[in-house]
Amino acid sequence: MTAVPLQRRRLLAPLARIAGGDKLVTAALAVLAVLIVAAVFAPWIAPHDPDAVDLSATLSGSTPEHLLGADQSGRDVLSRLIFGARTGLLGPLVVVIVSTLLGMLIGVAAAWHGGVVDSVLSRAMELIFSFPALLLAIILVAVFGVGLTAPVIAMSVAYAPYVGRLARSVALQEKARPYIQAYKVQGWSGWVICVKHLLPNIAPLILAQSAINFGYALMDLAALSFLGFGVQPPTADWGAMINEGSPSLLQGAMLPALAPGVAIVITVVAFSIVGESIADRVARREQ
Amino acid sequence: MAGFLLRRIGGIAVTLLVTSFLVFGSVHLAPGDPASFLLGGRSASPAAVAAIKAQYHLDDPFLVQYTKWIGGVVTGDFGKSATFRQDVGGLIAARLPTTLLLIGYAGVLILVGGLAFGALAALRRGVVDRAVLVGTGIATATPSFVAAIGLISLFSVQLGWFPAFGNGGGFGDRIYHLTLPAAALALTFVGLLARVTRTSMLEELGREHVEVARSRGVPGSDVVRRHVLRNALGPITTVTGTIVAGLLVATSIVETAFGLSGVGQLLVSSVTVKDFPVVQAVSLLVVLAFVTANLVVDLVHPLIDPRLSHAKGGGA
Amino acid sequence: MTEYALEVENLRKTFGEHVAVDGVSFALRPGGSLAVVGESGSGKTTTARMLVGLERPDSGRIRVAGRDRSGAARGRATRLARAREIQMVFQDPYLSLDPRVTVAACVEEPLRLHFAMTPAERRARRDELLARVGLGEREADALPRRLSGGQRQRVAIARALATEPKVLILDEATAALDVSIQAQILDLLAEIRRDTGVGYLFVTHNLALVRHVADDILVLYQGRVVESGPTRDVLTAPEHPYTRLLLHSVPRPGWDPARIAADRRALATALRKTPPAPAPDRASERRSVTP
Amino acid sequence: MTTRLLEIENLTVRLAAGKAARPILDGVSLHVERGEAVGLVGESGSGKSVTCRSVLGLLPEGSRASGGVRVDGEDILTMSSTQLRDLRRRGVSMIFQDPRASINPMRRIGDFVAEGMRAGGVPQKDALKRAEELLESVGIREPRAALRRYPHEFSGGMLQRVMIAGALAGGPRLLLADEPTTALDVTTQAEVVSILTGLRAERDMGMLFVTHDLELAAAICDRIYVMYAGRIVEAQSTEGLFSRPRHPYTSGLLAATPRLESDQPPHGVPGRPVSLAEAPSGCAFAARCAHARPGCTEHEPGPREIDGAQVACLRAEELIHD
Amino acid sequence: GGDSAAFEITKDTAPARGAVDTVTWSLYAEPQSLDYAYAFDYHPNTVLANVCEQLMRITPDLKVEPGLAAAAANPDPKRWVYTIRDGVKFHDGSALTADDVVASMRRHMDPKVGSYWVSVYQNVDKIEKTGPMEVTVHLKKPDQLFNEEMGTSAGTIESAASLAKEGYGTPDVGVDCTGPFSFESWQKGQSITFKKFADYWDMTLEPKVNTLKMVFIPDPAARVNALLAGEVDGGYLLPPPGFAKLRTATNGALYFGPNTTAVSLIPTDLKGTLGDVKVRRALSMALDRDGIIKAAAGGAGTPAKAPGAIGAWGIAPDAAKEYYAELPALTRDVAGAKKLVEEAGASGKKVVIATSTLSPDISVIANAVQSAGQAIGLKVELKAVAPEAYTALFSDPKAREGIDLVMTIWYDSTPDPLEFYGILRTGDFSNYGGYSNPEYDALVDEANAQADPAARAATVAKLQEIAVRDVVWIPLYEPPHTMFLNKRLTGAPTSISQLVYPWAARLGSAG
Ligand SMILES: Nc1ncnc2c1ncn2[C@@H]1O[C@H](COP(=O)(O)OP(=O)(O)OP(=O)(O)O)[C@@H](O)[C@H]1O
Ligand SMILES: Nc1ncnc2c1ncn2[C@@H]1O[C@H](COP(=O)(O)OP(=O)(O)OP(=O)(O)O)[C@@H](O)[C@H]1O
Ligand SMILES: [Mg+2]
Ligand SMILES: [Mg+2]
Repeated sequence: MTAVPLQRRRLLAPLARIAGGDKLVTAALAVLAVLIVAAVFAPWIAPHDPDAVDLSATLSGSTPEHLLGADQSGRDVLSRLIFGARTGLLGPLVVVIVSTLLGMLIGVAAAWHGGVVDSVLSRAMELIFSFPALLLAIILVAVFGVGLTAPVIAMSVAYAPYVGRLARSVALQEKARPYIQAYKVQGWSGWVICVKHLLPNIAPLILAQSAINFGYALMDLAALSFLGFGVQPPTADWGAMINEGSPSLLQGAMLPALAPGVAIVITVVAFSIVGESIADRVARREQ
Repeated sequence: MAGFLLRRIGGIAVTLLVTSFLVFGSVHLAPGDPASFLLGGRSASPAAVAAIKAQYHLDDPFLVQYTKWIGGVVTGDFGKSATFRQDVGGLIAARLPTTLLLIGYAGVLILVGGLAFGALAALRRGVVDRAVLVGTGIATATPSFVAAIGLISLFSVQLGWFPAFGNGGGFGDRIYHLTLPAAALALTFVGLLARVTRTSMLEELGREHVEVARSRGVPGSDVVRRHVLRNALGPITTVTGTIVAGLLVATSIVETAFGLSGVGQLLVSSVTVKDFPVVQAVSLLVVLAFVTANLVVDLVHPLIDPRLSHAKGGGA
Repeated sequence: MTEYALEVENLRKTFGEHVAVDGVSFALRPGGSLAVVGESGSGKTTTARMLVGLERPDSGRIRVAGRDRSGAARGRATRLARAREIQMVFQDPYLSLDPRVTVAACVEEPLRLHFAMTPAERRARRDELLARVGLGEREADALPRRLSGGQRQRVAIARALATEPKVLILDEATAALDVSIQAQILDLLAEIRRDTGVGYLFVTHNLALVRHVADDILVLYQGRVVESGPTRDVLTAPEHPYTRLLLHSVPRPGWDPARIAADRRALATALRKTPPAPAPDRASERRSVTP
Repeated sequence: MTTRLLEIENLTVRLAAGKAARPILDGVSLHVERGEAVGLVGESGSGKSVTCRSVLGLLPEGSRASGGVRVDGEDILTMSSTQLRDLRRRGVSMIFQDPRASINPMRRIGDFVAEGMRAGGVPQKDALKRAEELLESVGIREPRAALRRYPHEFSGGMLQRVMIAGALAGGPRLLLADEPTTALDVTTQAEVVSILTGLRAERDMGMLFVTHDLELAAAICDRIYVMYAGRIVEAQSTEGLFSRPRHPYTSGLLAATPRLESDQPPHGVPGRPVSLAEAPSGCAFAARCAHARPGCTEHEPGPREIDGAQVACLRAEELIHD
Repeated sequence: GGDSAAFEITKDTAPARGAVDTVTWSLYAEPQSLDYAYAFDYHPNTVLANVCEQLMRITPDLKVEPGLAAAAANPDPKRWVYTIRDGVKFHDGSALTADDVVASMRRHMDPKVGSYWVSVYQNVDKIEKTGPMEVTVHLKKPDQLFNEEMGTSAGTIESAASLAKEGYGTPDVGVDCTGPFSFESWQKGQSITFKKFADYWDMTLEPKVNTLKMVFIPDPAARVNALLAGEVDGGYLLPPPGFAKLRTATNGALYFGPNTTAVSLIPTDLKGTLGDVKVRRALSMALDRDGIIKAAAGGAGTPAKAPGAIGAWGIAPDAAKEYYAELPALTRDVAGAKKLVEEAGASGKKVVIATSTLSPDISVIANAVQSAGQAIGLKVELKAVAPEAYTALFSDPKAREGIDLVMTIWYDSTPDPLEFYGILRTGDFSNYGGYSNPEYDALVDEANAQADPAARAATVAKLQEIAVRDVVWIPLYEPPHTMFLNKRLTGAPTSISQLVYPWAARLGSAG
């Protein structure tokens, strides 16, 4: 039957167009699309209730009923994986949005004003920078207790200087470009120049960094859940699933821990491919 | 140079002071009565609470408590762990060798693997490059705890080649015990360093002075060694600083996953039981290590790139 | 007293220890053309940037069309007023246009900022300006990356002309272009000056070019004016050794680089003993400052 | 019959298949005799650098070349890598446009100058001694101290001298100078040129001088080749070129160049320079040429000899540009 | 079901044949202290059992015998008189006296110490030295259990001199007791090493092991692998997921031993949805105990009918079986349970159960309870509790707020079922749900005053009946105690008494 491949090609076509024809990037975009669909439509897609316990299926391997097997409590791993995409994507999304906005604001402000503003903001960034993100998250967890909130806040703050440094350096470069100076000479206010010209021009690079940061945030948050500090059971979350599933490895049941592990790796790879391709395109455009 | 160093060390001191204040302050903000944390959540008699409060100076105003604590820290006294009923300094000191050995081991793996793969990819474009790119892409995306699970299930559980627990006895045994943890710890960073090395070397390979060297009949291997590798070291050193930071925190995950008793695992278990004196001390230690690593990077940079030594030396 | 389009007195600018511009004074008649020449690092760009307000002078006065513009442009009104008096075209055509803004929008932006026009009027004026620099509708819709260097520089000129300035500063505006294109742009600039009466401040290091584009010339050396006067006079009978050196350095038939090299060394030694004094001077009067 | 120092014959370079496949050079022929200074002039993208680099066997990555590039009769295009390396060390040297980019900023000046010699097996000590002499000969004061300094401590002009010193280290017979003064000030340019021409004469080297400045080429060179869109369009003696340019492009260039001693204001050539890849069929210059005829866009003009000048213009005989 | 559930209780291992130099034993965590006042959890007790001794001794077959007290007398119901054994030496060579006993016991009542065993002393009025080698404990009311508790860490005797030392019980200072092994060194985070104590008083328990090294291996998989690889010689309390592998080991054997443990659900809020006994019974009826045993306990366990483990009836093991048999059978009946819930009008009502990553069985059980609850019309929510907070659930009433149900693995330290049933009396610290029944309370007091074990057991049987009837706790299953022992060794007891009995003293070579 030719209908199937045709269908598939039609589905992938818009992605391929966005990807600029690059197969790898198309694949990465497809992965992300699948993830987003899975996260949004989880209740409709998942074959089982992620929390449904079936003690007779405990640690069953892959069966037609449970494609990716069942965990220690007999819950369907695939369904949990699908639902896990929700916290898996939501946490990093918040982290990336907040840290990007914060970082851009700080970085561009520092670059644009220079002088005292720059040195104060740069010092502040350096200070936060000396707190590794996970450490900050762990401290906040120690103080405010486990859950997604404290880590997300901590990482939004801790990731901001990474964006901020980049934003500052590209904004400095961009600011020195004659076209920005031409706008100054035309009489535009600094505010308008920043918002209308400088930001849009540095945004793709920062977006690229943010896409890559998304992957890191996902890894960090999953690590926190793994340590038992992040998303709490019974909520299906990849990191928590690995934590819950790792004792089963002893019983030879790999899927409950390995499946979410692979999901994390694939997601992070997809995000970094997309991020790098954005950066590549910016670089090519610069030439 | 000496001036620069002094200024940087002063900067580090300020950073540490501020971070210690922030850590101490945020811990102070924690909801609940510190005394009840110290009692491990047991509802105790008022007399017991009073005794604990006196012992840990919990009745003093915040600033007094902070001053007492930081004063102690300066003299090497990090206070007493609530759960272990021991000096925090001793607790950390006992676990530091494992952590340092782990980091050192992983560091060697990262440097050797990262540089080798990165250089290989940069110099052998085509299939090798693609393979390295894919491999490092996956490596960078593999969180250490996932790597730990994978390595344990393959090498300890299935194959039984490596022990899955413990720190080991003598040096050789320790190395043997730490191999899997170090590999799990290193994986992400090997990928990262390899990618940076590759990019950095490719950038240098495209530079005009490299072509000039070729145009003068310098053999390829010399060109790579003298003009490409050496010049590519700048970004590599910078990312090494970031890697050190990552390593410091990732050890807590890896140590937990492998049941190693190191500083990272101490941090995690102390957070779990809200043993704040330990959390404070370890945090401070991590920050100290991190800023020191960055200082070292900044000191190494001018050695690699003479343009920087000029600028810095002149400023002092 | 003649009303100068641009009048500069005793301008001085330092960057840290380094004195970039030191006691520079000159004046530009309305519709006149003044060239600022000098070797790399002599302070040409710094001077130009101070004139358009991109850099603040440490001291000295700048008067544009009789109004003082020495201070920083505080407030929207002064900023706009200054922009309507003086504009600038930058050296690198590849970096002086926002890569995300089409040619048409690029020219319309200053119109929108400075003049209350209906959209139709604005479009008309834009097309007029683009036609003025020899660009058609096809180029109007394009993004800068689709244009050649020469075309971009035309866009930059049209954009600068949009505010109808009295003075246009051209900082090596043709240096990045091929000679055949450079000549086109020079033609265009001459035509515009004839038609609109805008005054030019040419910043360049190419003396051969100065001869054809400027009425007056100002020679900068290490941030100071060493000689100034009508172009023809200065080029035919340079008084300052540095001007002479500059002149001799221009390649032409019978050129003797060895002698120039010797002169240059001699000048450097001489000037090390007595650095050039600042010249409080009007460009209209002929005057050289001896070492 | 003696062989020529450099003989480029019908050199065609194209980037190989793939998305970026395109021609870069088309049938370029030129030669340099021993002790002769030859200019190669053209606007950006015309292929001057590619021509120049091909002499060292440095072709763009992924390109294929046909034709011949012979130095002392030996074809570079067919040389083994050892032979090529030897040629680069001793036979031919090149000076690049941007000295700051061409010298490794992280290594000492001495390393740079001595590097070619070291590669050729000269002991470190001797190489450094020789480097010192070379630096002295290009007019660097305190050459011994300079050996231990880093590139960022030098000005552009000084660095270009270092570059020249490095190029002279192997005692080359042929010097390729690819716009060696474009990045420099006029006064510095004069100084560097004086050193270059002086040394050339002193050592009796052949020199291919690449520039886009006709006046500069005229001041240095005996003969000049003019390039447009990957092809040589005219070759003549310097005086001939200035007094009787044969190709409309050459005369256009001359007219566009502002000159100190002429009252004629520069006149632009309409349109813009194209690279070979963009060039339409026929004469690449036809679209900008005031004298173009319908035939010009159909037939590609081959080089012809007219009064000792090589010209690639269908109408060369009819048109006399003065 | 199936073969994985089949397991056999081994009462004890064969006696040791000869000496071995070094034995390495695994612990699942590092003790935070060796201070007996804080030895409340499995791992510190496993260590201390070999090092410090108690007034009484609880044997592997769960009998209470004289320990450091050569005799314990109960001259009147409100007095316990202990005659201290002669010729007992501390590890430092000094002799055991009544002063040491008084100092050791009084510590539990000192609020500054904050002993975890304070509740054992709740009925104690005062402790006195009544002779050079005699100590008398005056009670506020009759307390038979007290004497049995003297076989646990509550009755540990430490030299008074070492108690006064700064840093007592820490890795640097260690302890100075009378047990068969003496503290040698503590490698923080890794291991604690003990040496055979040459002057040990009890000739029958002379150690055959020279050096005893306890290593800490928190990760379950690591622990199992270390045992399989022979890197450690043995360990107690093995992780259920590892049973399958350990059973098939060639280098050693997995033993299931007698236990006093029952796994139960504690309704912690008898004013909420679970206040109605019908709802509690319904939930109990709806549970799939076999499934839970398979998923949470690796198949090793028997469904429990009562919250107090049958294994905890050491004072009357045979009678216990009869009492137990009389208890109503627990058959799974989801439909019936649903009806009960409807009768109680509790359909759709919320029940919150605590879950935690502390150990996998907690979450498996919580998940199973949720699914059972949903099936009978209750709205069961899981509340994730941080690992540290999970322990707090049992000590801090505030931590239990908003939680209806907590899973517990409850073991008795003594072989007396009263230890467990006593906590369900009104106002007891561990009566988490606040169960109150005057009849029950009276029976508890009655039992505690009965010196005759058989009579006491009969009274406790009544308590058991009431507790089961009222479903004060919901019993799940009774797991066996577990031990893995390398085949080169033998002698270690398999029963849970290893927590108080010097088990390592019996360890020796198998061949
Ligand atoms: N922002 C700045 N910070 C520090 N120094 C500066 C700055 N801008 C210019 N300078 C210095 O001021 C001097 C004059 O620079 P300027 O750019 O005005 O020279 P120029 O005559 O335009 O040279 P060129 O022909 O190379 O453009 C130079 O020495 C330069 O290094
Ligand atoms: N390495 C390369 N890869 C691909 N194309 C190249 C490469 N080098 C040069 N080209 C192309 O060859 C053509 C000629 O380039 P070349 O550098 O020789 O020009 P040029 O005459 O030296 O110009 P300029 O005056 O700007 O230096 C250009 O169109 C350029 O894009
Ligand atoms: Mg300039
Ligand atoms: Mg070139």
